[in-house]
Amino acid sequence: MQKVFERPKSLNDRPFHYCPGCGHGIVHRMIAEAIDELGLQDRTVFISPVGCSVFAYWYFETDNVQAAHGRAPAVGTGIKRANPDSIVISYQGDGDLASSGTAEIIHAAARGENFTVIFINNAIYGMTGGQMAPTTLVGQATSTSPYGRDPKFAGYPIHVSEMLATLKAPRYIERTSLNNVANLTRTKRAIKKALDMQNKGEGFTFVEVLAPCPTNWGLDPNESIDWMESNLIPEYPLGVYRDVKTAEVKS
Amino acid sequence: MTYEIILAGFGGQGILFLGKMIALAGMIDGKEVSWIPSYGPEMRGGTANCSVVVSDRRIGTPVVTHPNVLVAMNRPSLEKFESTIQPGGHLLINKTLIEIPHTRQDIDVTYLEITALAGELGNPRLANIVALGGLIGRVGLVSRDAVIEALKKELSGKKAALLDLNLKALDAGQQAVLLPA
Amino acid sequence: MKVLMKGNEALSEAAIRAGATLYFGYPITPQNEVGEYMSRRLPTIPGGAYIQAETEVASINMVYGAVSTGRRAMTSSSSPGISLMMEGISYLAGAELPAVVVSIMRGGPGLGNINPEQADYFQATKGGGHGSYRMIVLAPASVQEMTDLTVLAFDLADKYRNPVMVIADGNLGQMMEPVELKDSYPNNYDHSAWALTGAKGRKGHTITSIYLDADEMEDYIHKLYRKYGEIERVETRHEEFLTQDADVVIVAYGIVSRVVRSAVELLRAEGIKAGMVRPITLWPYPKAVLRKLAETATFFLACEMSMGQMVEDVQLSVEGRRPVYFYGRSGGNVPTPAEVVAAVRQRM
Amino acid sequence: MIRLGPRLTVISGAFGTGKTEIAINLALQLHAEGRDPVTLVDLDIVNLYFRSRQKAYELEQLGIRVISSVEGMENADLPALSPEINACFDRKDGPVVFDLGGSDLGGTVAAYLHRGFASEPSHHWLVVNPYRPFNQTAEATVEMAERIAARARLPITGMIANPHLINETTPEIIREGLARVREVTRYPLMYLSVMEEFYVPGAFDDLGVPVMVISKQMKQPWEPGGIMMAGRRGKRCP
Repeated sequence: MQKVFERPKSLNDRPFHYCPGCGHGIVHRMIAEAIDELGLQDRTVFISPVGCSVFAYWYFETDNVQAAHGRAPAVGTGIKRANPDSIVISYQGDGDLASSGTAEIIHAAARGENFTVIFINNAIYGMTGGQMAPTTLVGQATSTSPYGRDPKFAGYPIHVSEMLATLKAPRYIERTSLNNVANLTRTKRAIKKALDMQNKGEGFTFVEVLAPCPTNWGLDPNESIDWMESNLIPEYPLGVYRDVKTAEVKS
Repeated sequence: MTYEIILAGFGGQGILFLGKMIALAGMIDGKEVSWIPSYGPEMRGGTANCSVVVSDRRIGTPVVTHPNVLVAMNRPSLEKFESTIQPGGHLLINKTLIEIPHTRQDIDVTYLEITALAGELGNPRLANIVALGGLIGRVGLVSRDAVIEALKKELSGKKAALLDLNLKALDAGQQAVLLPA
Repeated sequence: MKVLMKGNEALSEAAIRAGATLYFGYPITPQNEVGEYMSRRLPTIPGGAYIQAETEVASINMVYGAVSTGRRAMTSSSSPGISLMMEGISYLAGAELPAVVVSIMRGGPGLGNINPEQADYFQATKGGGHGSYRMIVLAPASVQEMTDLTVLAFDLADKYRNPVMVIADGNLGQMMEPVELKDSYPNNYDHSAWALTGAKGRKGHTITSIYLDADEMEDYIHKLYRKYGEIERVETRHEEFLTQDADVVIVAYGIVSRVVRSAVELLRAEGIKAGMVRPITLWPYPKAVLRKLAETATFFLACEMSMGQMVEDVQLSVEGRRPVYFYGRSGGNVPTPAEVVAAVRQRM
Repeated sequence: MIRLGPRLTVISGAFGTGKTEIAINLALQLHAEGRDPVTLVDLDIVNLYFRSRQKAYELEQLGIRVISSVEGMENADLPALSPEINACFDRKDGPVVFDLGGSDLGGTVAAYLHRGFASEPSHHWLVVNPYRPFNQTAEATVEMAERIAARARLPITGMIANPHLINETTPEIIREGLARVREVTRYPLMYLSVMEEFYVPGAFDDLGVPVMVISKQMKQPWEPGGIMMAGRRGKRCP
């Protein structure tokens, strides 16, 4: 009998702590698969952020470090500069990356740090109880925008991939989504591509993954997918935002 | 003997370099030395001053408040620091830029055309080295040999071409104070 | 052979020779020479890296990342910048990572000015960051000590897996004195048991400071405090000057101790039996020495370039046995020996 | 004593109205009445302090099932909802009390389970303490209640009046508070809850509402038997 569902070597057998229907577990598995397929397990240093994935290090059979809120790209810079041979993966959510750590992500990208950032965007704060995120949609109700995000007071969502794509140093930036099988495949491909580029020393790679948070959205997992398709993806269009070799930029 | 020196003037007169040369020469002479700039915003234009201590013994405070040697390269420096000189101390005045006389009667005062002498050598920026010549001629402070070695050390590589001119400036200052006024 | 160096340059060169060839920092006066020096030297050293970070917050976290690989790394800043690093310092302490932070104090609070002060004593020794932690704090008083204590800082950081701060005021950063440096300093610490170097042929290593369970967290904090207790026992350092028969003990650290040394000599010339204790480690503080001198001295005078911060540790050490007075200047003013003499005479 | 129609009871309310006390007491009374197996589901992902899960150890000793986060995550400020929560809809074996987090955002988590709630009838009882913010007037109470109901996607079916000022509670405070809760006419009043220290048998018989006598569960750490944030080892104040 053929085994169709095998646990990646880079992932241990500890059950995920995530709520049912959450996107983190899926992306963890994809990262682990990509690490395995590229043979990077024994060089990888995985950075866990602050957010629901604060304990991501429980699951990865690699070296792991936990970083302060928003600081993962700075920590990654330190690791990579100290040991350029390591494969550094910074895994961050929207509060961590697009709010507290805005400076860190922009400058790591601007320096073209040769590591990979996986950015999980679910438009809400999962960890602290469903508060407004910088990526929360206009009109979206959260525990700190109970009447819906009002741009008059709370401004508009930040489009991180688009913003980073204005910089010259990044090698590769893509936004994907977990809403259907085709997009799951694309996400996996993007993560693997990013890690492969890092392995070849090509520079800063960034994959933004639109992911469901049924618990804090107040939706069941199926409805969450519908909400992603009707609200989240229209606000954050999927696609490759940058795929340029540094050499091509130099002029 | 402990020399507690304040060097004061405009930014751009090479005050900090002058201090460094004294400290370096003192070190070559085998003395204890310290050099500390007033590194405040006045460094960026306006006045600049630094404290240098050259001593036979372990140096206490490196920040000089009552010098026994003051070099005043411009008028505000003289006005600001003259009253702080220890009785019996030395004052070197840049006569070219300071048109007012000194007031203290209990100190040894030397007037020297520092900026003019530097100008005669073709570069007013040599004023600091002219002053250094004046100091070793009048006060002693550090040995001439040590100063020359310090200048050689500092003016090496690309700056080596400047050494001759600096040595000339040193001589000019030293000889001028030895001439009868 | 001795060379004439600025304090900031000297500590930078010492760090490099101690093997700290990774530097992350952000410009702020009066410690800019450190970054400038490092940016010139490190790119020429194999494996060396210099990064001008976007903020001090990023600098300290780059250090956190770099030292988690087991290599030596450092950052430096001045008062407002050190404030921004406090989060990261707490994380370093929590994750038990060795790192060296240099603090060249300036005037404050707020933007203050760039003049020298010693008003970040509390920040350095009493926490500053969050949580139950301690940081070893070393206070040099000369340019030579800027180098020696920087080398020591790396050793202590590695020995105890703890952040160590070298704290000085703007004067010490800016002043030049002759220094003697060794070509290199030994670094014999083996971090292979925890460093993040890739999990080749071993189980993965994890660096974190999270302990969810109250009891686990408490056990961990107790473990840290056993370490801190050991540091207090073994690593407390100080210097005494003419204290043996002293009626008046003046306590001062860093640049002020230089002023006080001159003042003690002036007082002795007047027949006043004065002496000085100079704490070299601000944490752990040389409490026992002061406690012992309280048996024979008449009174203590703490002298600082602040409105009185270390004086509280003098009071704690003396335990109320003798009066403890304070003399301080701030704003960038350095106390003069004459002022210190006057402050002592006033209390006689 | 407990008038239980549907098997499922959701307890909600504004922050700090006493939801958790009521939910635990309800579970304890159901257990005391022998309606086992009793399950208490802590859906509070809003605030880490004073949650039912902190009593999990003691409740489980009594045989009450407590479901909250994924095992080991009880002390984390993460939702980490246990997949086991869905199981309590499937295994129709006894009463289930759901302790929602405070206010409308607490309600959000129930919405995530709306398919389960759609599968069988349930109570949704609102705890009202008129001495708390957002409960001080009938309008404010209704506004908050409707937000909770909308976010939870579960209409409110009744109220539990829980008028108290903790240790400063008096019979007058209870009576006056109850009168203010009665100004909310939109939902039927199911119970008046009274802390056992302030309960005198017969004293509230004239009020025309069943009295639920509750014992304080969520005690401050300095009170005897107080709750520590100890989680797994269930440490108690000595």
